[in-house]
Amino acid sequence: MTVSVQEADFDSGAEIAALSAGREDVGAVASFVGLVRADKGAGAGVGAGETAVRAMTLEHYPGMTEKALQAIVEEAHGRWDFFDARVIHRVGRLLPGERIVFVAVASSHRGEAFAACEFIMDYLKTRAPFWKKEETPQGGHWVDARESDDHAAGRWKKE
Amino acid sequence: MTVSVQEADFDSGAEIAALSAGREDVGAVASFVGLVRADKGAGAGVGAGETAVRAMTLEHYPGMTEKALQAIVEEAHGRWDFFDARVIHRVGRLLPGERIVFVAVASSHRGEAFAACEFIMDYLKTRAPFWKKEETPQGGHWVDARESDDHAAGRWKKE
Amino acid sequence: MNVKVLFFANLRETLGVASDTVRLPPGIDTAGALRDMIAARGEPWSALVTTKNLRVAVNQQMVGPDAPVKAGDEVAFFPPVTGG
Amino acid sequence: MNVKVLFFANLRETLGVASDTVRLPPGIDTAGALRDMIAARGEPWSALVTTKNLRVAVNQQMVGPDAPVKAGDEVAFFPPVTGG
Repeated sequence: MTVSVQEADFDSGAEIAALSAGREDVGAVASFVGLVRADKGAGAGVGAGETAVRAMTLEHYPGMTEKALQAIVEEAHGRWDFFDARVIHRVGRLLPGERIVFVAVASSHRGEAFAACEFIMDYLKTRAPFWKKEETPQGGHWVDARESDDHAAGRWKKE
Repeated sequence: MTVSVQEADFDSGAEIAALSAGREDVGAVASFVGLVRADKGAGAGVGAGETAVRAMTLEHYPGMTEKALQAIVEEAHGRWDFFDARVIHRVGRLLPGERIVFVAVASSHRGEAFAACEFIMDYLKTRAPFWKKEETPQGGHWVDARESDDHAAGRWKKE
Repeated sequence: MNVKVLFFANLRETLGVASDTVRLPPGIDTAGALRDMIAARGEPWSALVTTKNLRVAVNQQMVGPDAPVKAGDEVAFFPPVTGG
Repeated sequence: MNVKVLFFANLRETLGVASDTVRLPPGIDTAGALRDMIAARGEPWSALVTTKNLRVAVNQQMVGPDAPVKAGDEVAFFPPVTGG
């Protein structure tokens, strides 16, 4: 259950392999890589896809970020039976096509691995203190939180 | 939309990276790696987890396998908006801890990537002509299809 | 008037053959009828009707027992799949 | 009797400071009361009440405006998060 907040890029294949290295009980590793999209721009009054993103800077709340990510992983672990999970989130300035975030979950069966991986991503989007500032030809602007992210996290709420 | 059936191992990180290489519109790559579990043995009269699997041999139906995998990917593509998908399934003799299957889906947003990736895995389990024979201390036996796999595939049925 | 018949996994082992060429007599025009005809040869071929949840593919497409079968087709019988 | 107050993202830019040390007067004992007290300084601090969906964390835990705040706490105000 390791979380990292770092400027450096990561190696998805090495991270996935590490979750089952030396083990014979892992049957499933579900993982996710999030990347910077050039067409993501949606500043005030500009429709999605209309603004080309030239770069993005990720700010975070050092100290709280790591705690929040660890809490999200622990919450997932309380809901699903899995062996191990890995979360990496980059900060600093990133260009379109660059990796931002990595989440992977290793378990016996695929159902738990997929569910926990998607849960961690959904909660990370709404609970981990990261903020994105996009650079576009029109200038820099902070990315607004997406209602669909709140919706995605909300669907995991227990009745 | 490439599918491969091969004896050789694969490089998960390289496959994931290839799905977004040179692109600036991919925001999400969801992927899955399935591995041989040593505790998977469940021969006739033997409870799950009681039999240690020493190796596994994957048989398939050459020709039909590739068509079935391609059809599953196309069906996923008809349901969700994604850019590209990659499926690799190994055949032949594999040891515990070795990779068996890889599925990855690249899209703009994570919801589509996760759903299509899990759909492809669920359908692959019930529709692609692969059969596993396990070697245990008690001898070799063919793995029975799991009811939970039928159930997992069934939940994608449209009303 | 022949069809190529394939067997996989434990069915292949039980029958002792991976493939066979079968002459289609008049009236045998579905996958189910072909299966019953081969099973009627007796042991070990009766495994075709005693195997639980036997699957059939005609020309590499999974089909039901009512699917039509004609000369030149490739018909495969196998147990439920267990890949992934 | 002090709390450390942090600001992030566009709120930090609007205020022109990333952190501040604030003396807690008697009666100011919740995150919401602290926010209102700082906002009452006038421009640009009023952004603390005009920013849509402002979030607050006390000692690095996201909380609601009724959460207690006491001397020695670290209180952070920020807009909705947009990571991942």
